[in-house]
Amino acid sequence: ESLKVAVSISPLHSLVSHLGKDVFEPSLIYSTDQSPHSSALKPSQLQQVVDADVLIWVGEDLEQSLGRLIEQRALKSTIVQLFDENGLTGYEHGLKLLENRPSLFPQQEGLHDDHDSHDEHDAHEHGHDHGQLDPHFWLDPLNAIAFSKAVAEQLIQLDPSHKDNYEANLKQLIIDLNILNRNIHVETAGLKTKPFIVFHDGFQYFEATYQLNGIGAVVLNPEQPPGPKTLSLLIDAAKNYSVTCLFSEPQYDARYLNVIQSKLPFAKIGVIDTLGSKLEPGPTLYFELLTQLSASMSECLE
Amino acid sequence: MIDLLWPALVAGSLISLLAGPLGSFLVWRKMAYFGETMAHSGLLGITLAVLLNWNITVGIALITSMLALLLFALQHQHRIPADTLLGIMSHGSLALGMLVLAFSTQIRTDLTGLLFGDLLSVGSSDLWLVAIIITIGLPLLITIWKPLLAITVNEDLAKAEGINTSLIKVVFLLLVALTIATAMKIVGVLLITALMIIPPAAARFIAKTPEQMGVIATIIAVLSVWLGISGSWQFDAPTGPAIVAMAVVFFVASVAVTNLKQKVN
Amino acid sequence: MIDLLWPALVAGSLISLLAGPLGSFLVWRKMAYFGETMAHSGLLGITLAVLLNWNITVGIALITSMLALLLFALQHQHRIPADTLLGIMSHGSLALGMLVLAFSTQIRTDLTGLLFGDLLSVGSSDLWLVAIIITIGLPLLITIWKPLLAITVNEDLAKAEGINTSLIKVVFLLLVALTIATAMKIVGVLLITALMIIPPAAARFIAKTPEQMGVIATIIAVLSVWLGISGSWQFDAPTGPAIVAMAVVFFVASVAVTNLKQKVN
Amino acid sequence: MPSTSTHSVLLHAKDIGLTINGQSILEQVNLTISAGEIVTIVGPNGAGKSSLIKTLIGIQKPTQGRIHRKPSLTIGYMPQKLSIDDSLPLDVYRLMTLTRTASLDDAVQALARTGVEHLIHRSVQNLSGGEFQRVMLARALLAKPDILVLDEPAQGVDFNGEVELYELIQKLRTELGCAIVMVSHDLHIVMAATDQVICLNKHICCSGHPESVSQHPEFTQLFGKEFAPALAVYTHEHDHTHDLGDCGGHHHD
Amino acid sequence: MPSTSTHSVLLHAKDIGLTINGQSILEQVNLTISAGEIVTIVGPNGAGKSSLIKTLIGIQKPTQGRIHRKPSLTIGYMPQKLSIDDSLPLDVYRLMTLTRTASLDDAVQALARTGVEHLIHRSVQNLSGGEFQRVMLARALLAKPDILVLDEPAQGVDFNGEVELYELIQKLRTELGCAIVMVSHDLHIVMAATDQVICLNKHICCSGHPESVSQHPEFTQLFGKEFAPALAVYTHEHDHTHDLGDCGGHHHD
Ligand SMILES: Nc1ncnc2c1ncn2[C@@H]1O[C@H](COP(=O)(O)OP(=O)(O)OP(=O)(O)O)[C@@H](O)[C@H]1O
Ligand SMILES: Nc1ncnc2c1ncn2[C@@H]1O[C@H](COP(=O)(O)OP(=O)(O)OP(=O)(O)O)[C@@H](O)[C@H]1O
Ligand SMILES: [Mg+2]
Ligand SMILES: [Mg+2]
Ligand SMILES: [Zn+2]
Repeated sequence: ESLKVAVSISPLHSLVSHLGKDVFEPSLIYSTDQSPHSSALKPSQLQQVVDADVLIWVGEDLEQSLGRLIEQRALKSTIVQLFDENGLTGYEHGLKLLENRPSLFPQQEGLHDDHDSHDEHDAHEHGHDHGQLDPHFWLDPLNAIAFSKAVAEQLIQLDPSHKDNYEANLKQLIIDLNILNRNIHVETAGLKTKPFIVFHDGFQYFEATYQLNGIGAVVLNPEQPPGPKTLSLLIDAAKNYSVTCLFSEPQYDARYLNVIQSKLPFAKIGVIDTLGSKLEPGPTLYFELLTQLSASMSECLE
Repeated sequence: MIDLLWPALVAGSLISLLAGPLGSFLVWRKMAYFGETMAHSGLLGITLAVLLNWNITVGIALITSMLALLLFALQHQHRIPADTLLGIMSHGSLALGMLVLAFSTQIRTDLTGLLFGDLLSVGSSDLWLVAIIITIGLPLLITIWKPLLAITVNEDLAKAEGINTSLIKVVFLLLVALTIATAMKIVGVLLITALMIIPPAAARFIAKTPEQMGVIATIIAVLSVWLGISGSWQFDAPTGPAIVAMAVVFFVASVAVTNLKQKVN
Repeated sequence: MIDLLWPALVAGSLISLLAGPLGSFLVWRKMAYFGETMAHSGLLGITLAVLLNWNITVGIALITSMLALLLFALQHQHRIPADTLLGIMSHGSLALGMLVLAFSTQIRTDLTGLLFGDLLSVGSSDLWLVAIIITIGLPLLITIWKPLLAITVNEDLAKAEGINTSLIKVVFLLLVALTIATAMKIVGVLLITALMIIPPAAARFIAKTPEQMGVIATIIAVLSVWLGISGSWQFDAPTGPAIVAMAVVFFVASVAVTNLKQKVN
Repeated sequence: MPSTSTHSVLLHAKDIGLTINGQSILEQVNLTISAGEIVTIVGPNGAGKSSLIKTLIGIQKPTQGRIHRKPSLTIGYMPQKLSIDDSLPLDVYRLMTLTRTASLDDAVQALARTGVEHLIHRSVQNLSGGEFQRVMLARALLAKPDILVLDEPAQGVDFNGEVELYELIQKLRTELGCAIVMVSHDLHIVMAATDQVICLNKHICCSGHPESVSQHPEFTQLFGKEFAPALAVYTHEHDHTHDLGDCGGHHHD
Repeated sequence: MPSTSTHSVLLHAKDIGLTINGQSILEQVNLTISAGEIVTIVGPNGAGKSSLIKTLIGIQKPTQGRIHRKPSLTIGYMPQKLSIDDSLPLDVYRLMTLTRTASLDDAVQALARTGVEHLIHRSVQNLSGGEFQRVMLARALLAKPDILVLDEPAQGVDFNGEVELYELIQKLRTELGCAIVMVSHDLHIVMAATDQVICLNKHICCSGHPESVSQHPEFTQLFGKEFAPALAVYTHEHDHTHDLGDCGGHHHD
C-alpha cells in the first residue's frame, strides 16, 4: 500500500500533491477555511495525524494546535519540519528565511528616505530573539522549490521503491515553479516602485522575491493592536511615499486600514489572501494562490 | 496628533457617558461579565448571519438580544446566580458557534477583532453610531433609573410598590445588550466591559448614593479615556489596554486611599 | 477509535472529578469567571516568563497564584462583589499583558490556544500531570470541604465556631488557581471553566445538600465528557465545544424538568 | 362573616389557596380590607402569614382563588426579611425615596416618628437590626399609601420603640386614613390596637374583633388562655368541622 | 464590680472600645463571663449589643482593650441576621451540622426542643422567619458549646415559642452547664431568667442581678419605670458622672 502523507496547510499540501503524483495522495489537515492558528482539532484530523507515515508542517508558530499534538503524542510518523525557532533543521536545500520586521519596514537601498533609516538598525538588534523567523516561507517560489527538494528527499528515503516517480515529479514541479516565478516577475515588474501598506506582515517573502515596495504593516501580530504613534508614523510614511494601495486580508477586519485610507485621499484598499482560503485544495492550488496574489497586487497598485 | 486621536477621544468619552451608569447596574446586579457573554455570543451571531445571509450586525444584535431575554427568563428562578448564568450562556454560545463554524466551510470570523477592536480605528460612521446609541440609551437609562434601582435593592419591595418589574428588567437587559453589541464592534469588548465595571468599582469607595456612584464612575471613565489615550500616544502603546490600565490605576488608588483612611481613624 | 480517544476520555474524566466539586464552590461563591480571569492573566504570565527567561509554566503558575492572593485580599472588603473583582483582575491583567507585549516585540503568545486548547492533543505526559493534580487536589478539597462550606454559608458564623477562615479561603483560592492554570494548558480554558460551572448549575435543581450537588455535578461532567467525545467522533466535530454543548444540554434538561414538575404540581 | 365596614373596600381576596412544590401553604382564605381599618394577622410560625401578605399585595401569585384590588391602589410594604447588598452605596434617605419622591424634611419627619432621625445620612448596610427596622417603618409611612402592609414591624425593635410603634400605627390610621395590615406576635399590644384580628394557621381559623377572637376556642388553643378576658364568641364559617386539636398543630388538612 | 461567680472564667473583656470609620460604637466595656452563667445584654437599638457580642467571640477586632478567652473555648453562635444564598442547596440537617458533626437523631432531638422537628429535611431558604430562628437556635444547642451566644434569639418567634424558649434556656444551663450570653428586648421574660443583666448604651450603664439593675436610675431612664419592682440599687463604677438624660439618648460621650 502507498505511503500515507499528511500536510498541514493547503499551499504545502499542493506542492506535496505534485511530488506524490501517481504514488500517493497526501491528505490536508487544516481545511482552507480553518485558521491553523486557533482551530481546535477534530477527531478526523487526529486520526489523519496519527495514521500518517509522514507528517509535513511548518512549526508551532503557525500550526499551534498541531504543535501541541506533536509535542504530546508519541507519533509513529516521520515529521518533516524545515525549521524551528532555532533556525534551519538541516533540510535546507537553499531555503531562505526572513526575520520578522518592525511595523515600518526597513527600506531597500535606493528607496530609502533618510529619516527612517534607524529601522534597519532596530531589526538587527532584535535579530536573535526566539520566534523571530517569519514562517510564511512558501510565498517565495524559490523557497517552494527548496521545500519540495527537502520533502522529495524524505520521501525517497522512506519509500525507495518509488524513487523514480519522486524524482520525476520533483523535476517537473521545479520546472513549473520556475515558470510561475518568471511569470510573476513579469507581471509585477511594473509594480516595484509602487509603495503599499499591508495589514499584517504575513507576506514579506513574496515582497522580497519580487522586490515589491511594502513600506509597513499595521500590526505585527494580528492579536496585538498597534500604538497610535505607529499608526501616525505609517500615515506620515504613506503620505511621504504617496502610497496608493493598502492591503487587507480576508480573515481580519480592515478597520485600521480604513483609518489610514481616510487620511490618504487617493489610496485604495485591496485584498490579499495569503492562505488561499477560497481555493480548492489540490495540486493546482499553489499556482492559483501565487497567481491570484500577483493579480490582486497589480489590480490595486496599477 | 490630535487629528489622529480626536475620533478616539470623542468616541471614548461618549461611550463613557453610558458606560458609567450602565456599568454601575452591572456591578450591583452581579452581571460584570455581561460584556464577555455578549462577545462570545457574537461569534454565534456572526456565524448564523453568514449562514443565513443576513447582515452581520443584524445577526449579532439578534443573538445578543435573544440571550438577554433568555437571561431574563432564567433569572426568574433564583437558584443559579447571575454570574453562573452568564458563564453558561457565554460558554454555551461560544461552543455552539464553534460547532456551527466547524460544519460550515467558508466562514471566517475575527474573534480577536471583536475582543480587541480598537478605539484608534474609529471612523466617522462609528462616531455617528456611538452618538445614536448615546442619544437613545442615555435618556432611556435615566427613565428607568429609579424603578430599576428599586428592583435592584429588593424586587419584592419594588413589585409591591407598583413597579412593573418585568418590563423594566427586560428594557434594561436589552439596553445593555444592544449597547455592548454596538460598542464592541467599535471599540472591542475588552474596552467596553472594562469601562463598564472598573470605574463603577472605583467609584464605590467614594460614593454615598447610587446616583453619585453613576456620576463618579462616568467621570473616572472619561478621565481614563483621556489619560489612557495621552499615555498611549506618549509611549506608543495600544490604546485600549492603555485606557484599561488607567482605569485600574484609578481603582487601585481608590482602594488604597480608603484603606489608608480606615487605618488613620 | 477508543485507541485514539482514550487519552482524551481519561483526561476529561479525571478533570471532571475535580471540576464537579470545585466548580460547585465557584458557583456558590459567585466566582464563575475565575477560569476566564486565570486565562487572561495567563497572557501576562507568559509574557513575563519570556521576558525574564523563566519557564512558561512557572510564569503562569506564579501570576495566577498572585492573582488568587490578590483576590483574597480584595474580598476582605465587601463592597465590590466577587464577579466584579474577577472582572477587574481579568481585564487588568489582560491589558497589562498586552502593554508589556507591545514593548517587547517578537514574543508570540497563543491566547487562543489557551482559550481553546485541545483535549484531543492530550498525551501521556499531560495525563500524568492531570493525575498528579487530582491526587493532590481531591484529598485537599475533601479536607477543606466542611470548613469551606461553613464559610460559604456565613463567614461570621464559621469564624465564631472556630474555623480559621483566612487559611481555608487562601487554600481554596490557590487550589482553584493551580488547577485551572494546569488544566487550561491541557484542555483549554473554555472547556475547564465550562466543566466547572455548567454541571454544578445543572445539579443545583436536583441536589438537596451541597455534597449531593458536588457528586451529581461530577457525574454530569463525566457524562458530558463521554457523550461529548462520542458525539464529536460521530459527527467529526471539535471535541471541546462538543463537550460544552453536551453539558449545556444537561443544564437545559434540568431546568426544563424542574419547570415542568412545578407546573404539574 | 367578617364585619366589612362602611368604608370603601380596598382589597378583597376570595378563596385564596397557595401550593408550592406540592406543599400546601394557604387554603381557602377569604379576606376583605377596607380603608382606615387596622387588620392584624396572628398565628404560629410557619402558619403562612407572610405568604398571605405577599399574595394579597401581588408579589406571589395564588394557585387558587382570586384577589380584587381597588384600581390604582398604592401599597407601602415592609417585608419581614430584607438584606441590601454591600455593593450598592445607599443611605437612609435614598432608601426611603426609592420608589417615591419625598423632600429631605419629610423624610426626617418620618424618621423622627420612629425615633431615628439622626440616621438620615447613614449607610443602610451599617445600621443595627432595630435601627433598620425603624427606618423601614418610617419609609413605609413616608409614602402615604392606601394600604400599609407591615410584616412583623416590631421585630428587633427595642422595648420602648415597640410601645411607641403601636401607638404610632393607631395615630397613622386617623391621620392618613390608610388601611394597615400587619403581622405580629405581640398579642398584648396587638389586641389593644386592632380593628380586626385574623388568626391564621394555613386557613383562617377565626377572625373578627380582638375581644371576640380572643375568646374563640381555636385561638386559645393556639395562644393559651391568657388572652381570653371575656366577651362574645365569634364563630367562623368553615364548611368543615373542627376538633380541638385542629388548629393548634402544624399540620391541618 | 460585676459579680464574678466561683465558676471558672470563660471569657474576660477588659476596657474594650470599638470605633468604626471614626464613629465610636463601644467604649470602655469590662465584662466577665463564667461557666454556667446566663448573661443578658439589654439596651436600646443601636446601643452596640450586637457589636459587643461580635467583639467578644472574635468576629470583630476591638480597636481598644483586650479580650481573654479560655484556651480552646468552643462557641455556639446565633447571629441576629443571616441570609443564605439560593444557589446553595442546604437542608436543615446539613445546616445544623455545618461546623460540627451530629447524628440525625440528635439533630431531630435538638429541633424538637425548639418545636420544629418536622422541618429537618426542609430546604433552609424556604423556611418562614420564625421557623428559621427556631432552627438556628436548635443548631446552637446541638453543638453543646462552652458558651452559647444568642443575638435576639426570640426575634420573629411566635408567642408560645418565645415563652418556651426562655424556659428552654434556663434548662440548658443546668443540663449542659454552658454559659449563655444573649441579647433580648423582652424585658419581662429576660428579668425572670437571667443571672446577670448588662444594660448597654455604648458603654455599660449598669450591670448586675436583674432585681438590682431594674432599680437603677439609668435603667429606668432607658426602659421606663414599669420594670422597677423594688430592691437594692446597684451602682456601677464609671469614672465619669451621669446626669439623668445621659444614657437614654443616643449620643453619649
Ligand atoms: N460596620 C459599621 N459601620 C458603621 N457603623 C456601624 C457598623 N456596624 C454597626 N454600626 C453602628 O453601630 C451601632 C451599634 O450597632 P449594633 O448592631 O451593635 O446595635 P445593637 O445594639 O445590636 O442594636 P439592635 O438592637 O438594633 O440590634 C449602630 O448605631 C450601628 O449603626
Ligand atoms: N418558597 C417556598 N417553598 C416551600 N415552602 C415554603 C416557601 N415559602 C414558604 N414556605 C413554607 O410555607 C410556610 C409558611 O411560610 P410563611 O413565611 O408564610 O410563614 P409565617 O406565617 O410568615 O411564619 P413566621 O411567623 O415564622 O414568619 C412555612 O412552613 C414555610 O416553610
Ligand atoms: Mg413571616
Ligand atoms: Mg443587634
Ligand atoms: Zn379551621
